[in-house]
Amino acid sequence: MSDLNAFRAEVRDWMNANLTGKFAELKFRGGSGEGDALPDLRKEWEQELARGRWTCPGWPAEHGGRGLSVAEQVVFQEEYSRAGGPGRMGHIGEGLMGPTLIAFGTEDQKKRFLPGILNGTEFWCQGYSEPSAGSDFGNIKTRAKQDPETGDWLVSGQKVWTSLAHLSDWIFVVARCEEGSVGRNGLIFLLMQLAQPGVEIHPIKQIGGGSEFNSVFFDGARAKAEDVVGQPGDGWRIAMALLGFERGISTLGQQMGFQQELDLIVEIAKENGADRSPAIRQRVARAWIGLRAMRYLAMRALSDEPSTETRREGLAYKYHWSNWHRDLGRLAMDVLGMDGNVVSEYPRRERLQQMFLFARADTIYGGTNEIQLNIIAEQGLGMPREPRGKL
Amino acid sequence: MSDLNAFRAEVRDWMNANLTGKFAELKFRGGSGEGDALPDLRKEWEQELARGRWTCPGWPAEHGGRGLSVAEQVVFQEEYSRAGGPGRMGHIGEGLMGPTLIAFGTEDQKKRFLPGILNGTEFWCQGYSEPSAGSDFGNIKTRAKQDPETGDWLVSGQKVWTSLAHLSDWIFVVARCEEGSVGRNGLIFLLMQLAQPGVEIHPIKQIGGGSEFNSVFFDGARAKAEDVVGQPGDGWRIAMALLGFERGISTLGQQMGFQQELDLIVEIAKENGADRSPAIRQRVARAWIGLRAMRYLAMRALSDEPSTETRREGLAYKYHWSNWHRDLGRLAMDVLGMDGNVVSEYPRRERLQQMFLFARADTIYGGTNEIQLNIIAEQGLGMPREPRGKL
Amino acid sequence: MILEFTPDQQMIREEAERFLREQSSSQAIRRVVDTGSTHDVELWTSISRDLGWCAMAIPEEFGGLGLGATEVAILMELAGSRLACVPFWSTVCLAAPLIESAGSDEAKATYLGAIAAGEMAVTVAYADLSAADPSATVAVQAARTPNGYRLDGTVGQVVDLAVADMVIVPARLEDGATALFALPSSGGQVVTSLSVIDGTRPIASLELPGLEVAAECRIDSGAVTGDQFAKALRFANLGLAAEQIGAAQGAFDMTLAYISERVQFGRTIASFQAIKHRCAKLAVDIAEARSLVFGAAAAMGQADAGESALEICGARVVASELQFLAAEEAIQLHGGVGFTWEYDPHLYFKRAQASAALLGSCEAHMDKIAAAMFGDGGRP
Amino acid sequence: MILEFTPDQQMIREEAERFLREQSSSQAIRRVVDTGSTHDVELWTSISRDLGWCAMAIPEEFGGLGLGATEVAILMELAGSRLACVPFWSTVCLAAPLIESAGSDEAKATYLGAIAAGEMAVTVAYADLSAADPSATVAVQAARTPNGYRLDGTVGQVVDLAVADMVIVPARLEDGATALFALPSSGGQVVTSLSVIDGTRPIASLELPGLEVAAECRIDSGAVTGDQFAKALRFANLGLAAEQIGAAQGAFDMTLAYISERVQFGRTIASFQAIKHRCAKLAVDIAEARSLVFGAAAAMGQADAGESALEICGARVVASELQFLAAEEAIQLHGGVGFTWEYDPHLYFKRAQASAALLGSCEAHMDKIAAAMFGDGGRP
Repeated sequence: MSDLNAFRAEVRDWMNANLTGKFAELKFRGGSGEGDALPDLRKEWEQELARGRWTCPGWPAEHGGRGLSVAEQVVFQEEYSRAGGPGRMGHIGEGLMGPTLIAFGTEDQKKRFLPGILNGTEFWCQGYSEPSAGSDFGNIKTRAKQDPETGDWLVSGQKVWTSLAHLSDWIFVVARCEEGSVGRNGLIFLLMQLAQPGVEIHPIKQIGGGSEFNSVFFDGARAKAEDVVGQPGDGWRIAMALLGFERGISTLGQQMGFQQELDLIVEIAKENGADRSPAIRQRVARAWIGLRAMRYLAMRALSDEPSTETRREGLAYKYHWSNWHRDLGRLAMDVLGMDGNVVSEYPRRERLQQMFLFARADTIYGGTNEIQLNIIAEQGLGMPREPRGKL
Repeated sequence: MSDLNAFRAEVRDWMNANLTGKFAELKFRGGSGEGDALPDLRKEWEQELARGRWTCPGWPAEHGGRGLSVAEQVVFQEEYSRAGGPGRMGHIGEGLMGPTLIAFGTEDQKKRFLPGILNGTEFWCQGYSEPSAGSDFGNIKTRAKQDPETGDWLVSGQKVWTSLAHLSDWIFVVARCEEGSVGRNGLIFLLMQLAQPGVEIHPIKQIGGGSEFNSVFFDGARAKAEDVVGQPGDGWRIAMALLGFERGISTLGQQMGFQQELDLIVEIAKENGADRSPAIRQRVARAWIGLRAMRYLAMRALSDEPSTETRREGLAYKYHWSNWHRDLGRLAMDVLGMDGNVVSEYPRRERLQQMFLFARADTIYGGTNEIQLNIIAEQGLGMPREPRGKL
Repeated sequence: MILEFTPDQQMIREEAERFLREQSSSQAIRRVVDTGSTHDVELWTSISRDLGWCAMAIPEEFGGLGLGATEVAILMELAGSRLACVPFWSTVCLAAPLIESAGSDEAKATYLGAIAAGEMAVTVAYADLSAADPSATVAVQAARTPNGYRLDGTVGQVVDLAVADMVIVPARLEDGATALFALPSSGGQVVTSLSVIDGTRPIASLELPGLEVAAECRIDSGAVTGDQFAKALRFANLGLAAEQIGAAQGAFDMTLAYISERVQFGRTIASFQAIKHRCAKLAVDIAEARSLVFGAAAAMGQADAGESALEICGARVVASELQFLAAEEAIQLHGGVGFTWEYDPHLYFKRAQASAALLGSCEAHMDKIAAAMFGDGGRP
Repeated sequence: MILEFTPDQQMIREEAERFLREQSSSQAIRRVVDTGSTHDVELWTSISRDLGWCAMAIPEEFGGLGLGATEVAILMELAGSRLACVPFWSTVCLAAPLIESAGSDEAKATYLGAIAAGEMAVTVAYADLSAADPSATVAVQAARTPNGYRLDGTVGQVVDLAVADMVIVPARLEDGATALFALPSSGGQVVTSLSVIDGTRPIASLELPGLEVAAECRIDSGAVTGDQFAKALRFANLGLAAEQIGAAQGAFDMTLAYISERVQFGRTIASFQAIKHRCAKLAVDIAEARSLVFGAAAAMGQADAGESALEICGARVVASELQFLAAEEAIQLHGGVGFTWEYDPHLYFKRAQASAALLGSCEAHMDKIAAAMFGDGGRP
């Protein structure tokens, strides 16, 4: 425990010492709904983090990480968020791409890609969803065709809901490499440079006005022969494994942000008199309860040897936090009352307004509510699977 | 309007003059959850109603009714309930069997059965549900086999959830008369005397301790050849038409009862201090809103030429009232607090406790919530039908 | 006893629906929202001048059609369903009833006539339009001058102010009485348009820095009573509730259409039972809310004012909750595209939150109902 | 940081589960409920004497095992899941913590020892067990007599009173201080069993019509403080919350089993997506509530008392709501048989309503949390 406290102090001190000067502007910025805010400065910040060896701290030491324990990683996330550390531009590389390469990549791939992630100089994005395969991952239509001369793969199709594609250097793409294959078979997992002919990125304007997501169009774009992860045809397995690397540690940092939002709501309610409303008070209390439960839920899910029960509970986590956060957005606006509708430069209000709007995406991206409930029912409770239709 | 007012006064006067003496004991009794209370006296009361020509007032005059308009029938229901008129033993005969015979019965059937209903001397119950066909009406397994000598039908099988079978004289039964038929085909609609060999009635003890419902077992019980309504094989059509005769007029009387329950809750909250709780106050207000909406919803549904919209709204009625009432039960108990758990002879408390328990059945009998939502989605909104399984 | 539209009402409804479907399309709304305009000029001209909708509930003696709350609720519902960007609610439900209830005979003749003729959009600068009783506080002070009055004060948010041809300002006189002043848009007041999340209804602030106005600007019949405000506000609430259920229906229709087409896992989304049940529950809520709105509209003239006021409170509660839920489900059931700017759910969603904040929260309306039921004047 | 059961805790859990599955069957519950008995005598003997469950959280110096809140919560959860008809909660969560917190050294040695040894069921006669703070009012007056005290007063509802070997009565002394009196079941008090809807937990009224008791009956260490009551009540609330989530899980398991078997329209009920989603939502609620209960249990010793108290308030809120919802869904998803006496859902349902009424409503608990968050001591 005391070691953890010392570590906590180390993180806090570093953040206090470094999130200053030109970086002070980044405090509490770049969160959900404004993931595209201040991109250049946030990339610089990633390099600052790298200098402090705070990128990829959970990676094994032999790959350049600190090999932190789960508990230490949680502490890092909490202190990072508490200090107002900005939304991480390097999140996909650090949390998803890196661990996947460490597990499945070739030595050459590790050597070429891990340093850029560690140094905060190369940024990754994710090419999974497609227009006709929103929640239906087996329905991927993007095709990869091997160029018989070079062995490279030529990719055509469209990916959608790609976070920060316009600010990234590389994308990993799941595509269909075997003609006529369906569902989980015949997929390939490719690493592709974005700055090349045949790739077009169209930002998607969101409910709150920002454009964090993009459509990425491929028209004969090229992935090098040596940039396949795993074997052609093995893409499903790699893609699923990648998603599994999200162990939910970052959620404890996310919860710090939620706590700050809730504190802000309480503060504003005290100022504008909304705290005199018994209904608002009960909703604020309920939000606190939900957040506290979320914390313990996450802590139970981090167990190294989860029981059937904690595994089942773990499936509930995404549904719980996303709906909690969505409701928090409404509470914030109800506390603001008519003022909530007015856009102003008043930063506390603006943060809550953006949260209200963008939290609507929380229950959709990364598996909609409906998909989550299917998963909980089928995998968690063992209820019958939903039949696939034949339209 | 003034005619309606005069009529209202007439009903009120009659109720005040007649729900007295030995009948005074019946006030507010025999409602849902205690449909089996005081049966003998309630049968006498039916005959008293008949003497006042208040049984079957909506039937055409040529069949012994008063031919009241919809508006007049609503007034009658309202005043009957307001005066505390007891749960009607003759409801099934008056509301369902009679109209069905008037529409589809032979002259002989009308002559034999309508007078007993009108006079309050013969009581009917309903044999639709079966153990393996709770909400799945097409899955009826009770069989009727024609006796080649007499032309009578010999019935075997089991009906369940038959209200007041143990207090009734006759039952109408939907049975399968064509061997090998499935679904809606091959059904027959039969009228059967309950007091005969081969019929056994087993009361079902309910959540609140009463036994309003029964299982009825048939083992070669006999329906006379002349007691088929419609043609053999035509049972589905008759059965559906019968359900259609419930025009929802009685619901406005039912709402009077709901209002009395809500009034009781308000009264008790004022006495025990629950009215100081903001949450209770909000819930009481919400109950009032729901009841007021229910009233207008019913009044819109009574339109003679319903539009697509009011037809769609009409489908919502059962779901709305039953869930409203179920919630009212919980509100009543929350207002009672710990006292709600204690069974006492205190009649106001007991009424609310019984309501709390029996209202659990409201969202199940007469089409569960789930069936109602399917109907609203499919018939009201035109959404795709739920596929039938093949287990 | 039976509650149904008359053939005339049915006809008004069908024609208005057809008209709005064509004229207040998604493109039309976006022309207003994406450019930050105050309203759809063409649509407003059609509604007010050509179709005479503003004349509907104005008494015949002032050039109106003398119809009632039901007809206005019908139009408000349809305007809501298309998020029509016009100052219809403020003119017909907020301002006209106040003039009718508290205006002098001259004011009625002049302004109700102009409204009925479709010549004027009017709004009211209540001090706090988010309050259950916006007339309870007054933000503007009126001091008598030799030629009229001097008005002093600021109102933070006035709906449709930037598009209105005239604003009615409740102001406190030195003797504590409340008067109404009618200021034309050229009257010298300072109007500052605010940037709002719900771009379908413009809001502006109003500053009256010691504005001198002529005595004729005062339009009340001599100090406005609480009852006069209350009567006008009942109408405003009813109209808003009707608009809200309309917006809910609009969002729902859009959603039903989308999920009937969109295929996932080889099936339309509409074929999933969990989705069907959620839609069915929304249909139940719509049935409940619409019944209450039109029931309250029908009873408005007949029932006693207290009872009617409570019904309208109830209508606001169910309408506000329904509108939010319908918009929330619209986003959710549209999936990924549901939170994009390109698709329409966000327009309905933003409108839902903004509308719920007007004229009293659900809690405030339920407090009023509870106070009446418990007969104790409010939370003890 | 990571919250998981230790291997010992896991073992306690598995063994208790196995034991209760066999010993607290539906038949066993019905033997109590249908005959109006106070408890399952055999089960209580096994639990208290053979298995030593009552010793779990009693300090080792008094003959207990010196384990903590987590172990008790584990057992309460399981007891709840089988609706075990035993005075376990009253003895271990209501009475023992009060003795430990406020009892004299002698009382602790005597009574905690007896409880740990499984020799005694004990309950507490709080004046109003439905209050968020049941110690705030005291229904019994204690007057000093030459040989001890005279107790006067009535407590309307005391849980497990008719089965307890001893009842602890908080009473007000003439000087305003609160004392605790321990009365053996043969002590002369009038105990009247009440007929209750939830037949799984007996309730009786307690009358003390000027009962003379010896000085030794007083067991507090000299006037009980609010903090001592509060500490004991935190434990009672935590135990109750654990029992409630257990009962929710029990109702849910029963329901899942039923709908996996029951066929309608040629499919199991469990195959309908709307049903699946409702079950999944219940699973989310269970995950949330269980995490909070066991998180609060783990934090109980460590976090500061105020923070811990709020977490326990929160646990009661989610547990009460969850228990009711799970029982409500059990009835609904059982369909027609769901509201019969023969099937078990009604037992869980009645227990849910009765448990929610103990030790503070959800609203009261949320009020406490809000007061702390707003730092204003409660609703202004």
